Amino acid sequence: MKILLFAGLKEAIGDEELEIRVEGRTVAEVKAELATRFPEVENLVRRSHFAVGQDYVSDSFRFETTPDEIALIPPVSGG
Amino acid sequence: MKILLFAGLKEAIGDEELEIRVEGRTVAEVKAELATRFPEVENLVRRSHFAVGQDYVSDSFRFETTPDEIALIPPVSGG
Amino acid sequence: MIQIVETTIDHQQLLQAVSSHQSGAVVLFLGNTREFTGERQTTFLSYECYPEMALRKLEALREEAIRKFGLLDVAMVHRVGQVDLGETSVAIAVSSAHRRPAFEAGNWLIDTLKKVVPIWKKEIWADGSTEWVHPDSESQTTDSR
Amino acid sequence: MIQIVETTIDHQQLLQAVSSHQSGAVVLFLGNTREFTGERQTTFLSYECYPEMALRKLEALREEAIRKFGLLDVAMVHRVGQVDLGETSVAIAVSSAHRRPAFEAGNWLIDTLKKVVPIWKKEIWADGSTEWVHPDSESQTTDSR
Repeated sequence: MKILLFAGLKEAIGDEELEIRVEGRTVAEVKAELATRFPEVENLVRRSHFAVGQDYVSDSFRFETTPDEIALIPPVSGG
Repeated sequence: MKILLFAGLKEAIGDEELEIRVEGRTVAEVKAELATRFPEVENLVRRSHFAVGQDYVSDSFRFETTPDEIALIPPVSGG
Repeated sequence: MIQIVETTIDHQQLLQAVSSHQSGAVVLFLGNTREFTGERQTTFLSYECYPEMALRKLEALREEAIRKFGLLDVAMVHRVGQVDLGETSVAIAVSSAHRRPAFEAGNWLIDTLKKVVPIWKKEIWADGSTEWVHPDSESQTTDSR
Repeated sequence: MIQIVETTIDHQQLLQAVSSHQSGAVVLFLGNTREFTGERQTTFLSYECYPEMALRKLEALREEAIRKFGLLDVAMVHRVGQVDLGETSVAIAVSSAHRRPAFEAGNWLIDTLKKVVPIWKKEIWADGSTEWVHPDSESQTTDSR
Protein backbone atom coordinates (compact mmCIF):
# COMPACT_ATOMS: atom_id res chain seq x y z
CA MET A 1 0.00 0.00 0.00
CA LYS A 2 1.24 3.48 -0.86
CA ILE A 3 1.07 6.19 1.78
CA LEU A 4 1.28 9.90 1.01
CA LEU A 5 4.08 11.97 2.53
CA PHE A 6 4.29 15.73 3.07
CA ALA A 7 6.60 18.56 4.11
CA GLY A 8 9.49 17.50 6.37
CA LEU A 9 8.68 13.80 5.99
CA LYS A 10 8.61 14.02 2.22
CA GLU A 11 11.86 15.96 2.23
CA ALA A 12 13.66 13.61 4.65
CA ILE A 13 12.47 10.40 2.98
CA GLY A 14 13.00 11.89 -0.47
CA ASP A 15 9.70 10.91 -2.04
CA GLU A 16 6.08 12.02 -1.94
CA GLU A 17 4.86 8.50 -1.37
CA LEU A 18 6.12 5.34 0.22
CA GLU A 19 5.27 1.66 -0.20
CA ILE A 20 4.60 -0.16 3.07
CA ARG A 21 2.37 -3.02 4.22
CA VAL A 22 -0.49 -1.67 6.34
CA GLU A 23 -3.33 -4.16 5.84
CA GLY A 24 -4.44 -5.68 9.14
CA ARG A 25 -1.80 -3.81 11.15
CA THR A 26 -2.29 -1.00 13.63
CA VAL A 27 -1.04 2.54 13.11
CA ALA A 28 1.43 1.97 15.96
CA GLU A 29 2.86 -1.10 14.22
CA VAL A 30 3.25 0.73 10.90
CA LYS A 31 4.90 3.69 12.64
CA ALA A 32 7.33 1.29 14.36
CA GLU A 33 8.36 -0.16 10.98
CA LEU A 34 8.81 3.33 9.53
CA ALA A 35 11.01 4.33 12.46
CA THR A 36 13.17 1.28 11.85
CA ARG A 37 13.45 1.88 8.10
CA PHE A 38 14.01 5.65 8.44
CA PRO A 39 15.74 6.25 11.78
CA GLU A 40 16.51 9.85 10.75
CA VAL A 41 12.80 10.71 10.98
CA GLU A 42 11.92 8.53 13.99
CA ASN A 43 11.05 11.56 16.10
CA LEU A 44 8.97 13.17 13.35
CA VAL A 45 7.12 9.90 12.59
CA ARG A 46 6.30 9.48 16.29
CA ARG A 47 4.71 12.96 16.31
CA SER A 48 2.83 12.40 13.02
CA HIS A 49 -0.72 11.14 12.58
CA PHE A 50 -2.15 8.87 9.95
CA ALA A 51 -5.18 9.98 7.97
CA VAL A 52 -7.37 7.36 6.29
CA GLY A 53 -9.85 8.60 3.71
CA GLN A 54 -8.76 12.13 4.79
CA ASP A 55 -9.71 11.70 8.44
CA TYR A 56 -7.27 11.42 11.30
CA VAL A 57 -7.02 8.03 13.01
CA SER A 58 -5.42 7.21 16.37
CA ASP A 59 -2.36 5.01 17.01
CA SER A 60 -4.62 2.10 18.00
CA PHE A 61 -6.51 2.19 14.69
CA ARG A 62 -6.19 -1.03 12.64
CA PHE A 63 -6.07 -0.70 8.85
CA GLU A 64 -8.64 -2.59 6.77
CA THR A 65 -7.51 -5.05 4.15
CA THR A 66 -8.41 -2.57 1.39
CA PRO A 67 -8.05 0.83 3.01
CA ASP A 68 -8.92 4.20 1.48
CA GLU A 69 -6.21 6.70 0.65
CA ILE A 70 -3.66 6.82 3.47
CA ALA A 71 -1.47 9.78 4.38
CA LEU A 72 1.10 10.34 7.07
CA ILE A 73 0.54 13.86 8.41
CA PRO A 74 3.47 15.46 10.22
CA PRO A 75 2.64 18.20 12.76
CA VAL A 76 0.86 20.93 10.82
CA SER A 77 1.93 24.57 10.61
CA GLY A 78 -0.56 26.38 8.41
CA GLY A 79 -1.82 29.85 9.18
CA MET B 1 -21.73 80.47 29.21
CA LYS B 2 -22.87 78.42 26.22
CA ILE B 3 -22.77 74.63 26.48
CA LEU B 4 -22.91 72.32 23.46
CA LEU B 5 -25.74 69.80 23.17
CA PHE B 6 -25.93 66.60 21.13
CA ALA B 7 -28.25 63.81 19.98
CA GLY B 8 -31.23 63.18 22.28
CA LEU B 9 -30.45 66.23 24.44
CA LYS B 10 -30.23 68.51 21.42
CA GLU B 11 -33.48 67.11 20.04
CA ALA B 12 -35.39 67.33 23.33
CA ILE B 13 -34.16 70.84 24.21
CA GLY B 14 -34.54 71.96 20.61
CA ASP B 15 -31.20 73.68 20.16
CA GLU B 16 -27.58 72.71 19.66
CA GLU B 17 -26.40 74.98 22.43
CA LEU B 18 -27.76 76.37 25.64
CA GLU B 19 -26.95 79.41 27.74
CA ILE B 20 -26.44 78.66 31.43
CA ARG B 21 -24.31 80.06 34.27
CA VAL B 22 -21.51 77.61 35.11
CA GLU B 23 -18.68 79.81 36.47
CA GLY B 24 -17.74 78.80 39.99
CA ARG B 25 -20.44 76.11 40.20
CA THR B 26 -19.97 72.35 40.25
CA VAL B 27 -21.17 70.01 37.52
CA ALA B 28 -23.76 68.64 39.96
CA GLU B 29 -25.15 72.12 40.57
CA VAL B 30 -25.40 72.88 36.86
CA LYS B 31 -27.08 69.55 36.20
CA ALA B 32 -29.60 70.28 38.95
CA GLU B 33 -30.52 73.60 37.31
CA LEU B 34 -30.86 71.89 33.91
CA ALA B 35 -33.16 69.26 35.40
CA THR B 36 -35.34 72.03 36.85
CA ARG B 37 -35.45 73.99 33.60
CA PHE B 38 -35.97 70.93 31.39
CA PRO B 39 -37.83 68.32 33.47
CA GLU B 40 -38.53 66.25 30.30
CA VAL B 41 -34.80 65.39 30.06
CA GLU B 42 -34.08 65.10 33.80
CA ASN B 43 -33.24 61.39 33.46
CA LEU B 44 -31.03 61.94 30.41
CA VAL B 45 -29.20 64.89 32.03
CA ARG B 46 -28.53 62.79 35.14
CA ARG B 47 -26.91 60.11 32.98
CA SER B 48 -24.90 62.63 30.90
CA HIS B 49 -21.35 63.82 31.51
CA PHE B 50 -19.86 67.24 31.06
CA ALA B 51 -16.74 67.64 28.95
CA VAL B 52 -14.51 70.67 29.46
CA GLY B 53 -11.93 71.38 26.80
CA GLN B 54 -13.01 68.01 25.27
CA ASP B 55 -12.21 65.95 28.36
CA TYR B 56 -14.76 64.35 30.64
CA VAL B 57 -15.11 65.79 34.12
CA SER B 58 -16.86 64.29 37.15
CA ASP B 59 -19.97 65.58 38.93
CA SER B 60 -17.80 67.13 41.66
CA PHE B 61 -15.77 69.17 39.16
CA ARG B 62 -16.06 72.95 39.69
CA PHE B 63 -16.03 75.18 36.58
CA GLU B 64 -13.40 77.93 36.34
CA THR B 65 -14.46 81.50 35.89
CA THR B 66 -13.41 81.40 32.24
CA PRO B 67 -13.77 77.80 31.24
CA ASP B 68 -12.82 76.17 27.92
CA GLU B 69 -15.46 74.86 25.55
CA ILE B 70 -18.10 72.98 27.53
CA ALA B 71 -20.31 70.18 26.21
CA LEU B 72 -22.97 68.04 27.80
CA ILE B 73 -22.43 64.49 26.55
CA PRO B 74 -25.41 62.14 26.77
CA PRO B 75 -24.64 58.39 26.96
CA VAL B 76 -22.76 57.55 23.77
CA SER B 77 -23.77 54.92 21.23
CA GLY B 78 -21.16 54.94 18.48
CA GLY B 79 -19.86 51.77 16.86
CA MET C 1 -4.94 56.65 10.95
CA ILE C 2 -7.92 58.14 12.76
CA GLN C 3 -10.82 59.58 10.77
CA ILE C 4 -14.44 60.56 10.94
CA VAL C 5 -15.98 60.40 7.48
CA GLU C 6 -19.33 61.13 5.88
CA THR C 7 -19.15 58.56 3.09
CA THR C 8 -18.39 54.86 2.61
CA ILE C 9 -15.50 53.56 4.71
CA ASP C 10 -12.67 52.13 2.60
CA HIS C 11 -11.47 49.18 4.70
CA GLN C 12 -8.72 48.41 2.24
CA GLN C 13 -7.19 51.74 3.24
CA LEU C 14 -7.24 50.80 6.94
CA LEU C 15 -5.60 47.43 6.25
CA GLN C 16 -2.85 49.12 4.24
CA ALA C 17 -2.34 51.75 6.94
CA VAL C 18 -1.54 49.17 9.64
CA SER C 19 0.33 46.55 7.58
CA SER C 20 4.09 46.19 7.42
CA HIS C 21 6.73 43.46 7.15
CA GLN C 22 6.44 43.03 10.92
CA SER C 23 2.67 42.59 11.08
CA GLY C 24 2.27 38.83 11.29
CA ALA C 25 -1.35 39.33 12.34
CA VAL C 26 -3.92 41.89 11.24
CA VAL C 27 -7.47 41.96 12.63
CA LEU C 28 -10.16 44.11 11.05
CA PHE C 29 -13.48 44.74 12.77
CA LEU C 30 -16.45 46.16 10.87
CA GLY C 31 -19.62 47.32 12.59
CA ASN C 32 -22.44 47.30 10.06
CA THR C 33 -26.06 48.44 10.09
CA ARG C 34 -28.18 45.40 10.93
CA GLU C 35 -31.75 45.14 9.66
CA PHE C 36 -33.36 43.50 12.68
CA THR C 37 -33.00 44.14 16.41
CA GLY C 38 -35.13 41.36 17.82
CA GLU C 39 -38.38 41.78 15.93
CA ARG C 40 -37.89 45.48 15.19
CA GLN C 41 -36.87 46.42 11.69
CA THR C 42 -34.40 49.22 10.98
CA THR C 43 -34.61 51.32 7.80
CA PHE C 44 -31.25 53.00 8.35
CA LEU C 45 -29.08 54.48 11.11
CA SER C 46 -27.92 58.04 11.42
CA TYR C 47 -24.83 58.96 13.43
CA GLU C 48 -23.85 62.30 14.94
CA CYS C 49 -20.63 63.16 16.73
CA TYR C 50 -18.85 65.90 18.68
CA PRO C 51 -16.09 66.06 16.05
CA GLU C 52 -13.08 67.54 17.87
CA MET C 53 -13.63 65.46 21.01
CA ALA C 54 -14.44 62.26 19.08
CA LEU C 55 -11.16 62.56 17.13
CA ARG C 56 -9.21 63.26 20.34
CA LYS C 57 -10.76 60.28 22.11
CA LEU C 58 -10.17 57.96 19.13
CA GLU C 59 -6.53 59.04 19.00
CA ALA C 60 -6.17 58.49 22.77
CA LEU C 61 -7.70 55.00 22.44
CA ARG C 62 -5.34 54.22 19.60
CA GLU C 63 -2.30 55.17 21.65
CA GLU C 64 -3.55 53.36 24.75
CA ALA C 65 -4.20 50.15 22.78
CA ILE C 66 -0.77 50.22 21.14
CA ARG C 67 0.86 50.53 24.57
CA LYS C 68 -1.45 48.16 26.46
CA PHE C 69 -1.37 45.31 23.92
CA GLY C 70 2.08 45.88 22.40
CA LEU C 71 0.66 46.50 18.93
CA LEU C 72 2.40 47.71 15.81
CA ASP C 73 -0.41 49.99 14.68
CA VAL C 74 -4.12 50.80 14.93
CA ALA C 75 -6.45 52.52 12.45
CA MET C 76 -9.99 53.61 13.31
CA VAL C 77 -12.58 55.23 11.08
CA HIS C 78 -16.12 56.11 12.11
CA ARG C 79 -18.78 57.23 9.68
CA VAL C 80 -21.41 59.85 10.54
CA GLY C 81 -24.67 60.74 8.84
CA GLN C 82 -26.91 58.13 7.23
CA VAL C 83 -25.61 54.54 7.20
CA ASP C 84 -27.80 52.17 5.22
CA LEU C 85 -28.47 48.48 5.89
CA GLY C 86 -25.34 46.37 5.49
CA GLU C 87 -23.07 49.40 5.32
CA THR C 88 -20.19 49.97 7.73
CA SER C 89 -20.47 52.59 10.48
CA VAL C 90 -17.15 51.81 12.17
CA ALA C 91 -13.94 50.04 11.07
CA ILE C 92 -11.03 49.18 13.34
CA ALA C 93 -7.81 47.62 12.05
CA VAL C 94 -5.12 46.35 14.40
CA SER C 95 -1.69 44.92 13.55
CA SER C 96 0.78 43.06 15.73
CA ALA C 97 3.59 40.54 15.44
CA HIS C 98 1.39 37.77 16.87
CA ARG C 99 -2.31 37.07 16.63
CA ARG C 100 -3.45 36.99 20.26
CA PRO C 101 -2.91 40.70 21.06
CA ALA C 102 -4.49 41.68 17.73
CA PHE C 103 -7.76 39.93 18.63
CA GLU C 104 -7.73 41.17 22.22
CA ALA C 105 -7.04 44.74 21.15
CA GLY C 106 -9.72 44.73 18.44
CA ASN C 107 -12.25 43.54 20.98
CA TRP C 108 -11.12 46.08 23.60
CA LEU C 109 -11.10 48.96 21.12
CA ILE C 110 -14.67 48.50 19.93
CA ASP C 111 -15.90 47.93 23.50
CA THR C 112 -14.14 51.07 24.73
CA LEU C 113 -15.09 53.17 21.72
CA LYS C 114 -18.75 52.38 22.45
CA LYS C 115 -18.32 53.59 26.03
CA VAL C 116 -16.28 56.78 25.72
CA VAL C 117 -16.20 58.28 22.22
CA PRO C 118 -18.83 61.03 21.80
CA ILE C 119 -20.73 59.57 18.86
CA TRP C 120 -24.46 58.87 18.89
CA LYS C 121 -26.66 56.62 16.84
CA LYS C 122 -30.24 57.31 15.85
CA GLU C 123 -32.47 54.41 14.85
CA ILE C 124 -34.81 55.11 11.95
CA TRP C 125 -37.27 52.25 12.38
CA ALA C 126 -39.33 50.75 9.59
CA ASP C 127 -42.53 51.76 11.41
CA GLY C 128 -41.57 55.42 10.84
CA SER C 129 -40.48 56.19 14.40
CA THR C 130 -37.00 57.45 15.25
CA GLU C 131 -34.98 57.11 18.44
CA TRP C 132 -31.65 58.41 19.69
CA VAL C 133 -29.80 55.55 21.36
CA HIS C 134 -28.55 56.50 24.84
CA PRO C 135 -27.66 53.18 26.51
CA ASP C 136 -28.26 52.10 30.11
CA SER C 137 -31.74 53.41 30.51
CA GLU C 138 -34.94 51.45 31.08
CA SER C 139 -36.76 53.64 28.62
CA GLN C 140 -34.29 53.56 25.76
CA THR C 141 -32.85 50.97 23.46
CA THR C 142 -29.54 49.58 24.63
CA ASP C 143 -27.00 48.70 22.05
CA SER C 144 -25.75 45.17 22.07
CA ARG C 145 -24.11 44.85 18.70
CA MET D 1 -16.44 30.19 0.94
CA ILE D 2 -13.52 27.83 1.47
CA GLN D 3 -10.53 28.00 -0.85
CA ILE D 4 -6.89 27.09 -1.21
CA VAL D 5 -5.22 29.44 -3.67
CA GLU D 6 -1.80 29.88 -5.25
CA THR D 7 -1.91 33.64 -5.71
CA THR D 8 -2.72 36.77 -3.70
CA ILE D 9 -5.70 36.45 -1.37
CA ASP D 10 -8.45 38.95 -2.17
CA HIS D 11 -9.78 39.83 1.30
CA GLN D 12 -12.47 42.05 -0.20
CA GLN D 13 -13.97 38.89 -1.65
CA LEU D 14 -14.08 37.21 1.79
CA LEU D 15 -15.76 40.25 3.37
CA GLN D 16 -18.39 40.30 0.64
CA ALA D 17 -18.97 36.56 0.97
CA VAL D 18 -19.91 36.80 4.66
CA SER D 19 -21.73 40.14 4.73
CA SER D 20 -25.49 40.58 4.68
CA HIS D 21 -28.16 42.87 6.15
CA GLN D 22 -28.03 40.75 9.30
CA SER D 23 -24.27 40.92 9.86
CA GLY D 24 -23.94 43.65 12.46
CA ALA D 25 -20.36 42.53 13.09
CA VAL D 26 -17.70 41.27 10.70
CA VAL D 27 -14.22 40.24 11.85
CA LEU D 28 -11.42 39.60 9.36
CA PHE D 29 -8.16 37.96 10.40
CA LEU D 30 -5.11 38.07 8.14
CA GLY D 31 -1.99 36.01 8.82
CA ASN D 32 0.93 37.64 7.03
CA THR D 33 4.57 36.71 6.45
CA ARG D 34 6.59 38.43 9.16
CA GLU D 35 10.19 39.40 8.50
CA PHE D 36 11.66 38.67 11.92
CA THR D 37 11.19 35.77 14.31
CA GLY D 38 13.19 36.96 17.29
CA GLU D 39 16.54 37.80 15.69
CA ARG D 40 16.15 35.48 12.72
CA GLN D 41 15.26 37.04 9.41
CA THR D 42 12.87 35.41 6.96
CA THR D 43 13.23 35.87 3.19
CA PHE D 44 9.87 34.28 2.39
CA LEU D 45 7.64 31.42 3.44
CA SER D 46 6.52 28.50 1.33
CA TYR D 47 3.35 26.56 2.14
CA GLU D 48 2.37 23.06 1.07
CA CYS D 49 -0.90 21.26 1.75
CA TYR D 50 -2.70 17.95 1.37
CA PRO D 51 -5.35 19.57 -0.84
CA GLU D 52 -8.41 17.29 -0.53
CA MET D 53 -8.02 16.84 3.21
CA ALA D 54 -7.19 20.50 3.87
CA LEU D 55 -10.38 21.59 2.08
CA ARG D 56 -12.44 19.01 3.97
CA LYS D 57 -11.02 20.11 7.30
CA LEU D 58 -11.52 23.81 6.52
CA GLU D 59 -15.14 23.13 5.57
CA ALA D 60 -15.65 21.10 8.77
CA LEU D 61 -14.18 23.95 10.85
CA ARG D 62 -16.43 26.44 9.10
CA GLU D 63 -19.53 24.41 9.93
CA GLU D 64 -18.43 23.77 13.51
CA ALA D 65 -17.75 27.47 14.12
CA ILE D 66 -21.12 28.54 12.69
CA ARG D 67 -22.88 26.10 15.04
CA LYS D 68 -20.67 26.65 18.10
CA PHE D 69 -20.71 30.47 18.02
CA GLY D 70 -24.09 31.05 16.36
CA LEU D 71 -22.52 32.82 13.37
CA LEU D 72 -24.11 33.96 10.15
CA ASP D 73 -21.22 32.91 7.92
CA VAL D 74 -17.51 32.08 7.72
CA ALA D 75 -15.07 32.34 4.82
CA MET D 76 -11.54 30.91 4.91
CA VAL D 77 -8.85 31.09 2.27
CA HIS D 78 -5.33 29.70 2.63
CA ARG D 79 -2.56 30.38 0.16
CA VAL D 80 0.07 27.80 -0.79
CA GLY D 81 3.43 28.18 -2.54
CA GLN D 82 5.66 31.17 -1.97
CA VAL D 83 4.31 33.94 0.29
CA ASP D 84 6.56 37.00 0.40
CA LEU D 85 7.13 39.35 3.33
CA GLY D 86 3.99 41.27 4.27
CA GLU D 87 1.77 39.10 2.09
CA THR D 88 -1.19 37.15 3.44
CA SER D 89 -0.99 33.37 3.85
CA VAL D 90 -4.38 32.91 5.50
CA ALA D 91 -7.55 35.01 5.67
CA ILE D 92 -10.57 34.25 7.85
CA ALA D 93 -13.76 36.31 7.75
CA VAL D 94 -16.57 35.80 10.26
CA SER D 95 -19.97 37.48 10.40
CA SER D 96 -22.55 37.52 13.15
CA ALA D 97 -25.38 39.66 14.47
CA HIS D 98 -23.29 40.82 17.44
CA ARG D 99 -19.59 41.45 17.86
CA ARG D 100 -18.61 39.13 20.72
CA PRO D 101 -19.12 35.80 18.89
CA ALA D 102 -17.40 37.20 15.79
CA PHE D 103 -14.19 37.90 17.73
CA GLU D 104 -14.34 34.63 19.66
CA ALA D 105 -14.95 32.61 16.51
CA GLY D 106 -12.14 34.33 14.56
CA ASN D 107 -9.73 33.56 17.37
CA TRP D 108 -10.93 29.95 17.67
CA LEU D 109 -10.82 29.36 13.90
CA ILE D 110 -7.21 30.44 13.44
CA ASP D 111 -6.13 28.53 16.58
CA THR D 112 -7.89 25.38 15.42
CA LEU D 113 -6.78 25.72 11.80
CA LYS D 114 -3.18 25.80 13.02
CA LYS D 115 -3.72 22.54 14.92
CA VAL D 116 -5.68 20.36 12.55
CA VAL D 117 -5.61 21.49 8.91
CA PRO D 118 -2.92 19.63 6.91
CA ILE D 119 -0.93 22.62 5.70
CA TRP D 120 2.77 23.09 6.33
CA LYS D 121 5.03 26.09 6.32
CA LYS D 122 8.65 26.15 5.24
CA GLU D 123 10.88 28.97 6.46
CA ILE D 124 13.33 30.29 3.90
CA TRP D 125 15.73 32.15 6.17
CA ALA D 126 17.87 35.08 5.09
CA ASP D 127 21.01 33.09 5.95
CA GLY D 128 20.12 30.69 3.11
CA SER D 129 18.93 27.81 5.28
CA THR D 130 15.43 26.35 4.98
CA GLU D 131 13.29 24.56 7.53
CA TRP D 132 9.92 22.83 7.53
CA VAL D 133 7.97 23.93 10.57
CA HIS D 134 6.60 20.97 12.56
CA PRO D 135 5.58 22.43 15.94
CA ASP D 136 6.02 20.92 19.40
CA SER D 137 9.51 19.62 18.96
CA GLU D 138 12.63 20.69 20.83
CA SER D 139 14.60 20.59 17.60
CA GLN D 140 12.25 22.56 15.38
CA THR D 141 10.86 26.06 15.23
CA THR D 142 7.50 26.39 16.88
CA ASP D 143 5.04 28.75 15.39
CA SER D 144 3.75 31.46 17.65
CA ARG D 145 2.22 33.89 15.24
